Amino acid sequence: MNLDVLAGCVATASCFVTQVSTGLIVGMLLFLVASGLSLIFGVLGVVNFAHGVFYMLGAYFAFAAYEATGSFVLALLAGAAGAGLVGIVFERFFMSRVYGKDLLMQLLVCYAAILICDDLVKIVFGADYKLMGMPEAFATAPVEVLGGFIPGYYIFMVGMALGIGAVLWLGINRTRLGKIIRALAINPQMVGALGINTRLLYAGVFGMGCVLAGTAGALAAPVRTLTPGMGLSVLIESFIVTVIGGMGSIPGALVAAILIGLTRAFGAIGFPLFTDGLMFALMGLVLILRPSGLLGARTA
Amino acid sequence: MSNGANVTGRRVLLGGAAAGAAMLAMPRIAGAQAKVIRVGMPTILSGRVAILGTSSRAAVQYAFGRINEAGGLGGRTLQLVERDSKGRPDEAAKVTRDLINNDGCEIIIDGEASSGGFAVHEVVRDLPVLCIHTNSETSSLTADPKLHVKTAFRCARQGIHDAVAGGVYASGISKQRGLKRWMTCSPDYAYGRDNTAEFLEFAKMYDPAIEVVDQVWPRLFAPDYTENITKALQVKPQAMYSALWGGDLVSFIEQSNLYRLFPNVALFSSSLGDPPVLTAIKQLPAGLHTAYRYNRNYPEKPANTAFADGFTALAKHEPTNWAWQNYVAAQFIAEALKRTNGRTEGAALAAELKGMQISSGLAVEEKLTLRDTDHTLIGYPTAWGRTVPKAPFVEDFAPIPWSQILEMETQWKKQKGYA
Amino acid sequence: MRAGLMRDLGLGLIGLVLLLALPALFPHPSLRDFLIYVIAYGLLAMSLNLLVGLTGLVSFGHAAYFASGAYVFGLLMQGGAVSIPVAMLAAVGGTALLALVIGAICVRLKEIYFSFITLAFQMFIHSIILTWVDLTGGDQGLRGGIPRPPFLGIDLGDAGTLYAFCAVVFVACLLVMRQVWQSPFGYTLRMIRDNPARANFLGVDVVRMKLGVFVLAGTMASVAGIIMALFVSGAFPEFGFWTTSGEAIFMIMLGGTQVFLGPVIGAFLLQLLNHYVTIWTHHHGLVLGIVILAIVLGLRRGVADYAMAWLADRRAAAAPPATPAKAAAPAETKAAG
Amino acid sequence: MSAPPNPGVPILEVKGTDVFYGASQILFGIDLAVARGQTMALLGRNGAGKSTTFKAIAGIAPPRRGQVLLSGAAVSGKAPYLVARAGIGYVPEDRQVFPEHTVEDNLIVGAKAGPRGDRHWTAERIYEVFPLLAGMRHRMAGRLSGGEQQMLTIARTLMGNPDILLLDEPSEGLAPIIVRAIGDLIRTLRGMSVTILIAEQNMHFCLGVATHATVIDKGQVVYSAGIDELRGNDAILQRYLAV
Repeated sequence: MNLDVLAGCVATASCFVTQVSTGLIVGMLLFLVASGLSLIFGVLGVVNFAHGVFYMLGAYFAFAAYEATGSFVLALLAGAAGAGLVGIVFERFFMSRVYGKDLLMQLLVCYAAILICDDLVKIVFGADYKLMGMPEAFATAPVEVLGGFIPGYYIFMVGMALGIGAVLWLGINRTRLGKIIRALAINPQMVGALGINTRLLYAGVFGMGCVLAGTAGALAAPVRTLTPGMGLSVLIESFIVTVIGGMGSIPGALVAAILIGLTRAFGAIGFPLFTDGLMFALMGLVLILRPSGLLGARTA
Repeated sequence: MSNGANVTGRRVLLGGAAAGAAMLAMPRIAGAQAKVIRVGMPTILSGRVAILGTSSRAAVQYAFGRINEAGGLGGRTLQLVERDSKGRPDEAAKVTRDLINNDGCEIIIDGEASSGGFAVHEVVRDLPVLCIHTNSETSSLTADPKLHVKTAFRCARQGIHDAVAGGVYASGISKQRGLKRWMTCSPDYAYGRDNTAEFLEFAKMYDPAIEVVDQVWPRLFAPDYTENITKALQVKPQAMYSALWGGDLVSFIEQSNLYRLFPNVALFSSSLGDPPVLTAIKQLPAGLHTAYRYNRNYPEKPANTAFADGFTALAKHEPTNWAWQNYVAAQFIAEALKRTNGRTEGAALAAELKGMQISSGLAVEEKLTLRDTDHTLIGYPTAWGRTVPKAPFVEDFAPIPWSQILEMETQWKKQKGYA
Repeated sequence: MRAGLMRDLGLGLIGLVLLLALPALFPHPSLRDFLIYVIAYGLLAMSLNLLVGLTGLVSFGHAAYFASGAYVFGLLMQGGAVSIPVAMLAAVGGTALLALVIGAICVRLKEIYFSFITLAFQMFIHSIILTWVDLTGGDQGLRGGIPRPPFLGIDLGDAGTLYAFCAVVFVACLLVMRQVWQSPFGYTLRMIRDNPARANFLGVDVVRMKLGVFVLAGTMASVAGIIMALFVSGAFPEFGFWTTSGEAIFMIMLGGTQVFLGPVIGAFLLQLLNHYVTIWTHHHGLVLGIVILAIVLGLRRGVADYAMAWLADRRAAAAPPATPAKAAAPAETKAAG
Repeated sequence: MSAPPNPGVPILEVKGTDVFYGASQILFGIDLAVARGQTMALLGRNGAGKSTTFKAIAGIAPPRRGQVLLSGAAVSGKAPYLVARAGIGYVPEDRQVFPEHTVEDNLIVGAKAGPRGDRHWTAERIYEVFPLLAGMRHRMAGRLSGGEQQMLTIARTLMGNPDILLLDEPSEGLAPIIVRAIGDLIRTLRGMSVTILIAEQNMHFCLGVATHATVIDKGQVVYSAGIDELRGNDAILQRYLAV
């Protein structure tokens, strides 16, 4: 433990700015993945254990589109849309068949999806690691803020994630579709009786959750290595985020993701040997004290 | 344990294998009469480090292909049977047993990473066929006499050799440029910690002015290193050592680039000099220091270039460090089989391999040696070089003489109680 | 109850004789290897099914106890001070204590939250194994093999003896679990699974019952870990990784959760599948995934459960007027389902 | 409400409908017809099959035999949401409001064009007819009283501009004074020539609001007539409705 250094960092503007930005950088991609997970759980009541797959697919689709076109915008769109489409197919043909079945059935369908997709990615893209590369527009020196440094791409990435989060929140709370989706989470039969195609809506919501994961993957592709199976560690971390924030709560996912990000950022300064343990400990603590998470509505 | 008993044991096993092959409905021909010598390879062919297995497999296939095209060994051909352990040591133990007991493999090339390597090592203790470890760099596997297995060899770099070489090279640079404040960033598992500790031990020994101001230990296969990079920005070291490897190292360097870390900090990396890593990094900063892993231009010999071309044609990518190690292992096996006239008993092959020397384009000088005392490879390139942004990516290889490495290794063994 | 016990003992004995006879009839080492794997993973799956199938507690972290058994046993044997049976007892006892501490926290949570917290504890234990390199050897596992000194004239260094020993331990564990499965305790657990509110209303101390079965399942898993450690002569962090738990879950789903021996059948099928798929293709993820989908979406339950339901249907169709004996069969599956 | 295409044909017709739950049959050949502008009461004791009839019409419990016709076109066999879009506005029992939505958001979720694209009902129009809801449009629906929730569910379904409104036990569990208010509301809707089918045990309530009545017992139709005729038929009232 290194509390003096930690205190010193918090007291120094440059260190504080850099580490807070680090927390956001680490946290915001997690937030995107976790919010998709949370959305799906909140509305459909299923845990998408295959969520990491869509993060991976988003990254690989973006990589392929960038290789083909050289356009970063197209790469982002390809990552998001590709993951969403695969998500809809997965929901329609597989996941929807185990709704209302026990948890283990859902777990196994997702496990199968992970195995199949990891292998398919290996067959199509090869086993070696890939990197998309930084688009020209972001090949600039890091921006200096109060003596701390923040890379331009990360400012863009955090901005994108926050923007998507805001649009998601507004969409769910302010639009008619969002209101229908929230109603769907509570009473699907009633929503159907009001003339709304609930099956289509389920597929759409599942696809939307996958779009969020895919966007995160596409945003990560310029800075993180692409390998078959890359979704796993992200899946585990986003699970921790979802559990801490509250399953089904998107603001909860945001709070928890930032919390985890800051824990990692300042943990690296203060408790360098225990940052990972800290995450699990936090999750354990939340589960024991408040099983439904910080902002979760459902009682456990 | 007499050799005779071992041989009888083998016969029983093989007889069993023949009977069992019928039972398990797998029409495989086993036994010494077969025209084909089957060589089994447990390795990792799925998941994040699948390239370890795929490039190991391609290298052996390339080597066997060349041997078989040239008429095989006295009319007998070599065949590789590989199995995926998925990176799980218990699975590695199981598939190794299966390869021997079930598929009639008479020789094992252990293409596992370290943890699986130790598991395979224990299987070979039980079922004494010839085994060559090709990917485990953990020193104790062969250096620790308590772990010694008579028919097991290592044809791979060894941690302690690299540590000495790294220490010699890094201390030279640090003295020259006055790099006193060091930081490390290595993956948090046994290899990462051992490798880092050994590197620092020798670097400090050669340059006592070196001071380690901080150490960070990201998780193995972590997707993001930003908190470690920004920590380095706070600590402001002059030099940094990293034992990160593979895709993790690629992520780490690209993410560091965003912060413009390396113009200000001299990076010393144990694993950067591997072609897949170098080619995956889109913006490779110039002047990073890296240990040699593999390079088509070093050692500068036609045989090395031919290997690089041949392997690339088969595998569709440049050779990896794992590739040359497996290629060399296949060559050692072929040579040993030649000398035994095709006898595949573990003890007979081991007797030949002890101290065997072969001429190789991959040797830093003329020959590669499987040292008889501890069954491990020496004479391979242990150089350090500096990166350049375009192919060949690493230049100015500075070899570290083997005499110096061997001297330090002896001292290290004494200190560890290994010798 | 007595008659049932005698019948179970008899069946156990027949099973044991079969297990011992198989390698004797087909003296092929790889068959023995295969069966030991089925025994170790079958026992792990059986113990997990005490939680999943019997009590309705879906644990994602059961491999923690498998690993704990393997590591404690391996470390004690490498220490060299104790004999194999003593080390086994200590490993089982130690794991029981571990399961008691973890279980006391976990069983208070319900449904998916129980699953998550068991997963969290498992990951925590896995990261301890990885980071406490001095004790555990970190990612490289316990190195140098686990010694198997002879005890009471039994030499486990001999592969045949080792196999026979594992088979005996396995059958003994099955008998213990069978007694629990059939006991009033077992029926209380089923009631907790089907209707916890009612169980609570009837004065059942739900938390204590759950904790009891949690500890029992943990100890049985540790025995499986010990068998594995004995066989591969080592212990590895992967024993305690989520993938091992996942595989155990897959085995019980494959075999069935409601038939007592379902998980063993699942373990057998998965080992068989793994064995052949890894031989014939390197895309075993693809193949295994498709098989899983076929079973989950096609059969919609484990193979043994499916077969039992099919049998029950046939019997019901064949004999509509329910004689007492015939009526008992569907009633039993009903109680189990 | 704009006129349905075939003025001569009943808006809703149920013909010889059998419904099963698993192996047990609940409805036996139900026949029922509701003409435009009628307020038909479906009367019967608890368990007589009223709710099941509604579910059969709404597509939630699809009939094994028989047909449900809306303005002469079959809707049976369609998914519930398609039945709703065809013009059947089903208000289930138990006042299933979305408790964490505001009153207005409940209405917004229910809003859709009618089967011929008409948007007769808007939130503003609803607030005119249901002045009580106007004052609490931003309140969470879960905080409303039972009667208010019942009004909200009716209003929410009206927002979908249905050709016919199916009310399942609207008075159940409400205080008499609230029941009266609901009755007033139904009469208001009747006055606006909304076609309504209402299932009830509370005969007095029905006698006050309905124009026609059908009585079912043990899953079969036993009586069907104008409301005045039923009022005079003591035998039926005694036998099936046990007042």
